[in-house]
Amino acid sequence: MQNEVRINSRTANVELLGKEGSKYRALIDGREYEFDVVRVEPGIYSVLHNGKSTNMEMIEVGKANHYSVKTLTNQYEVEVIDALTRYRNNTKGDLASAGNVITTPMPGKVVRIPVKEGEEVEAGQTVITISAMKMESEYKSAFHGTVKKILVNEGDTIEGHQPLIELESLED
Amino acid sequence: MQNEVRINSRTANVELLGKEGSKYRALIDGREYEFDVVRVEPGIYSVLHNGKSTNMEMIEVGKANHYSVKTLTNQYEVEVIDALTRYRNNTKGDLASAGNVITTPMPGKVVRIPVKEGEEVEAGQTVITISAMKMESEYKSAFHGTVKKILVNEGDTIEGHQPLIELESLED
Amino acid sequence: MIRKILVANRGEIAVRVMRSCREMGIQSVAVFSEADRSAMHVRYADEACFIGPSPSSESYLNIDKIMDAAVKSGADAIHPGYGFLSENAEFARRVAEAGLIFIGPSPDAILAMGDKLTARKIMMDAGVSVVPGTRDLIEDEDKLKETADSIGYPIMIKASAGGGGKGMRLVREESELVSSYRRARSEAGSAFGNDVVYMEKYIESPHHIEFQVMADEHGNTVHLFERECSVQRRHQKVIEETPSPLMTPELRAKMGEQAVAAAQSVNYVGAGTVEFLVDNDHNFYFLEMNTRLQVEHPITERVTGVDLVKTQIMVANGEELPFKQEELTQTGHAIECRIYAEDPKNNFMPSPGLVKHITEPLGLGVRTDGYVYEGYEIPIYYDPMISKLIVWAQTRGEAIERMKRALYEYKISGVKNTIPFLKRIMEAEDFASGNYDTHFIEKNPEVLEIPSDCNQECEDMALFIAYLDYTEKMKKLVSEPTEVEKHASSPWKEFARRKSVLRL
Amino acid sequence: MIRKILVANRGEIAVRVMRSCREMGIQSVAVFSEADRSAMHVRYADEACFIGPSPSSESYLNIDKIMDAAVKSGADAIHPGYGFLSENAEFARRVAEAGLIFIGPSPDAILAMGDKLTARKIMMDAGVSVVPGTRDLIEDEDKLKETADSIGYPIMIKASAGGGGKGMRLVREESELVSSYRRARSEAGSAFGNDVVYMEKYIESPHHIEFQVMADEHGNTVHLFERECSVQRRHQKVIEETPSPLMTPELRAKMGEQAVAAAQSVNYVGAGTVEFLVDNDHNFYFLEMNTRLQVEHPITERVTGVDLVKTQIMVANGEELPFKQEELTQTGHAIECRIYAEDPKNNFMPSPGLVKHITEPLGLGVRTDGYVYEGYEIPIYYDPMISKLIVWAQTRGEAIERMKRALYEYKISGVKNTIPFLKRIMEAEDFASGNYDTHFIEKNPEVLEIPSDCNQECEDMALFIAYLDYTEKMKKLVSEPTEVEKHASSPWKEFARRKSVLRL
Repeated sequence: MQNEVRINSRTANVELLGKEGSKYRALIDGREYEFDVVRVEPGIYSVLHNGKSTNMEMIEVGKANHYSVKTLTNQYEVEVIDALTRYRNNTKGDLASAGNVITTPMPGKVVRIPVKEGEEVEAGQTVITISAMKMESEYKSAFHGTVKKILVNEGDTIEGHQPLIELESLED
Repeated sequence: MQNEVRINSRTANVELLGKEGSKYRALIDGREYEFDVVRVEPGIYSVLHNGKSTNMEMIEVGKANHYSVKTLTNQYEVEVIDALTRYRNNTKGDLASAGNVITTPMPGKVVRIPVKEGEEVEAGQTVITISAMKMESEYKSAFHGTVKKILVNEGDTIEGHQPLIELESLED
Repeated sequence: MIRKILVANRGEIAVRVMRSCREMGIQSVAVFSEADRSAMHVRYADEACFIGPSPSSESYLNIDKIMDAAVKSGADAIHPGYGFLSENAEFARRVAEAGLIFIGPSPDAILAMGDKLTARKIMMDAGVSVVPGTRDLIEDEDKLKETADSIGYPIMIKASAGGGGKGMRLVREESELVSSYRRARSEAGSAFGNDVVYMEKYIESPHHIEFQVMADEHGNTVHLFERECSVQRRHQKVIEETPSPLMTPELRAKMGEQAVAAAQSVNYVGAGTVEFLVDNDHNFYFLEMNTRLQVEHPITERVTGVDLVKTQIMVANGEELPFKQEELTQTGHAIECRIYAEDPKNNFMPSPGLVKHITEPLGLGVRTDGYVYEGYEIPIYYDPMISKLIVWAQTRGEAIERMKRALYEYKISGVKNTIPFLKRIMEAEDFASGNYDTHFIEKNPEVLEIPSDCNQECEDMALFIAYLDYTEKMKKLVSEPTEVEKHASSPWKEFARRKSVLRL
Repeated sequence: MIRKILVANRGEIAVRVMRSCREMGIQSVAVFSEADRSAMHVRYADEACFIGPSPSSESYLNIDKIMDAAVKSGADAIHPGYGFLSENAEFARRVAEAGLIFIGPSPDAILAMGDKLTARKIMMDAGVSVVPGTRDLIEDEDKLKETADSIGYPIMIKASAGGGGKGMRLVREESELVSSYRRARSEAGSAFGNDVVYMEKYIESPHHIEFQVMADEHGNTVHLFERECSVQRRHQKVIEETPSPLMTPELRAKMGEQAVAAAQSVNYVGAGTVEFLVDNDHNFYFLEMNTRLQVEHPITERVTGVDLVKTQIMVANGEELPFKQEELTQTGHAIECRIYAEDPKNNFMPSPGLVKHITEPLGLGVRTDGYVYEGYEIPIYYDPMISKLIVWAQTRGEAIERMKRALYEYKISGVKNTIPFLKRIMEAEDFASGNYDTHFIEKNPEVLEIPSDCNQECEDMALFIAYLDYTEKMKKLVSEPTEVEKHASSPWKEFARRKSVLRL
């Protein structure tokens, strides 16, 4: 079974050719590899490849198939696009598409919502201010549009990646 | 619901009277307590009682209702005897009762089995030698009896608490 | 004799203080807000007392609640840590009034040093060199120009009640003078409720060097050498080291002497820090005195061997300092890195949340002072500092290599953190050579660029492991019914099924 | 110039060596057996090479396999750690023959010190004091009595090839002499393939004190002071400290001088340890020399500031020692506790298995050298040592308090371990006073009794938490079908169901 995996902007083809104990043979974009892979702690893998020892940490971000992969010096965003993802992409297509919903990457507290539902906002206008760890961050609209829905109240404690405000573009 | 909990040789009656957030009211052998209990890590609890802060670790040993409880300085064996245990005790009663089956507390490797199935053994006679971490330990029969079943072979790697040899007493 | 100390703080410093209490056989009492029931300082303490809702203003900054907790727990002393109420003279007074020992200086010393203009005047009288500028507040706009000319541009207008970079205005030329003055006053008024401002010469590219002082009630005051704190981001210290690469024995002696004089001028008792600005020509100027333990105190502990918290407690107990100036030595080199729950790739956005996994660096010459643990959720209400990593080695070069090794070993996942940024600083040429001042980060913008130079092979490996992890997860979920079937035949399920029948 | 080191070991010492490699910018190569694929040293190294089945004899003790790994990986040096092949002269020779650097002394030095009688003779010639006794092997039974009389009872008959307490016979009176001699010979013959024995005076209740030595190829040999290793259980060191409570500056100077002479007598190069027996009257006798790094080397590192592994590598590189004897100082006090996966409540039964949870002690003055991590399964094949906990403080008293604090913080669950036993030793009167010798544990049997003095309230709490944990577990299991139902409506389950239909 072939799978597509996206790392940063690159999309690669991954095929598992065989497995023997902890040794995996894989074809990645036509290159054949033999990796010795052991999961040593939850989400942490020890990989031996051509004698080199590497540790990789897989941190699930938001969705099951989205990872932040940490290596010694770097961190990458990886998305596994397998049959399930394709299946879902084919059957569903609506649900608040990205860009129109304001979310924050981190948990925090809603300090101010200077807009109302139905209000028209300019590109760059602040629609919500979030405080976390004594620092306030302002989130702005990316376009000229209207405030469709406000999903939280001032003073609310919010999770990371939680939808806060839905906007509707008036641009085209 | 009342429950019996055994700690070392003492069996106590535990009744949960109420719960509010992390605060539990409990009746233990007639004494009423209010504990503030939070599970901070898997199996690790922070307990506040009359202002005192205590950490307790619950280590499951063998069975779900058997614990080794670690406090700051001590370690206790605790067994929860609830309805299920009573139910099981009532419906089942056979299955290799303790004493007749040789097991080890720790994983290791079988070095020698100097007895054969059907052989008669004296009390104190070594029936199996186990090696773990460069140290050999001899396990002896507690009574005069016969070797009923040998469940492992020399050279086998064994788990802790795994049945190794079944003995049958000839004493009465 | 102190037997039980309430630690009016949270996070790493609360745990730090309790460690020394434990070593001294002193009971420790933690206080905690709603967000902190499962925090490490509550777990570590002998006793713990709830003091209110999560926002600091309703708990850690609420003097009444802390005093209640102290009385209720029977503590005989209070250690304020740093931040929160540690430099609040009113709090120190209230503690004393309740008959408890405040582990810190007198309310008067806190007040004197808390007002910058007052402190400046006291220092001038004590012969401590301050940044050239005004001695008094400036009230007359007409004299502004004259005063500025006498100091020489560029100048800095500062709020007397300010601190930590707030309420300051840099004036490079005369044309900006009046408007800057007015804005500074109005800003200070609204921020601190006190619009007193004064004027200082602006020191270009200074070094920020501070001296640790320690004084007892018997008139003994010593310094425990310097800490170089010039690596700062937005006026926040990031890395500290001792000795300072800029220091010479002569300069150290002179600065140390003035630090002691500064402390003595306010009859200081306890641990304090005298901060100086130093230029490349070794001119130095008193900046301010922090009347508490500093975040970066461990590097001083490492090179001197002195446990500063224990010494604070001894002094609070009325004992004499256990060392004289000439008995103190500075051995080897220590560096501290502060690790924050902030995303260095996203403009240092705070990153509270669940700590999924943590591996602390261990081995020779490494100390970690932290408070988070696996499964702990870093709250959104408080400071984003996760921990402090301190290394020691015989030489500065070895200490940098050791810090790199320790940062390599340090793994925190779940929350974004500044470890990659700290690694970049350790690799910077200017840091390695010791040739840096408070403009280090502006001058070395490359430290802000966290590299993403994974070669193809490394990328391929990363995406293969992600694929593998995902596939395993999927298998587990899809095959779960089988797992359940297995469970179902266990006595558990049997019990569950029979439970309703038997009505146990 | 060494650029890549293969570490022919596992466990904490392999990680320890790799830490210094990393700080020096040297690549490290791990070797691992079947049981060790997920061991920390494999994860820590830059490269890792499989060398065979789990039993040491087929992997870590197999010279051919290690040499293969070294050649394959392109290592230019091998660090043997301690144990395994570290004192194997044949291995040292093979490494040199392959053109690689053996980080340790010459095969000749290893051989000379490996045979006790040879070492004894060399020491006598070098003027190092040895335990009174025979210079040569005893072959003539008729001369036994005469020799024993000249030494004076009690005497010890020892196997020349022995070590670690094996092949020794204590003779308290003449009647036991001949039979003991015969048994010692036959035991030595079957145990070591060499039945040479000799006779020594038996020192009653000695102190076991060792000196760290370090020598380069250029004729420089220094010692790095002593380590007191008298707290032993069955000839296994449990706790070490430096300075020794028994030591005086005069004794230290004399013993240090003889330790250096001992090393020089075999042209020693690298790190080594000269072990002495010392009686209460400060008479001391050469016992043996260990031609490798010791388990307890970190306490020396802590009081001297010297990284011994780095120094080993520098010396192996042909460099001169970076310090002279007079530049070395011993500052403060360091103690090491060895933590074993053994059950102190059950006669120190080994306790391999899964480490469920681990919390290392942190903060001021604490160093941990370990290798296990959460989720790691300690294998049954190797040494049960989990880690070494090292503390430093300005005084011995403070170091003991700090060790207690660190032991309090150290939590390892899943495997039984000796932390409770170590806590008991720290509380023992004789340890606190420093008044102990190698019979410490026999004289203080209470350290073996781990207390179980939980009062009723503490018991009630323990059983309530157990009840709570159990109830939660039960609820989870019993309600699992609901969990699954929830899953079933997720896209996962939907996918699983459709999968067979769609034949993806």
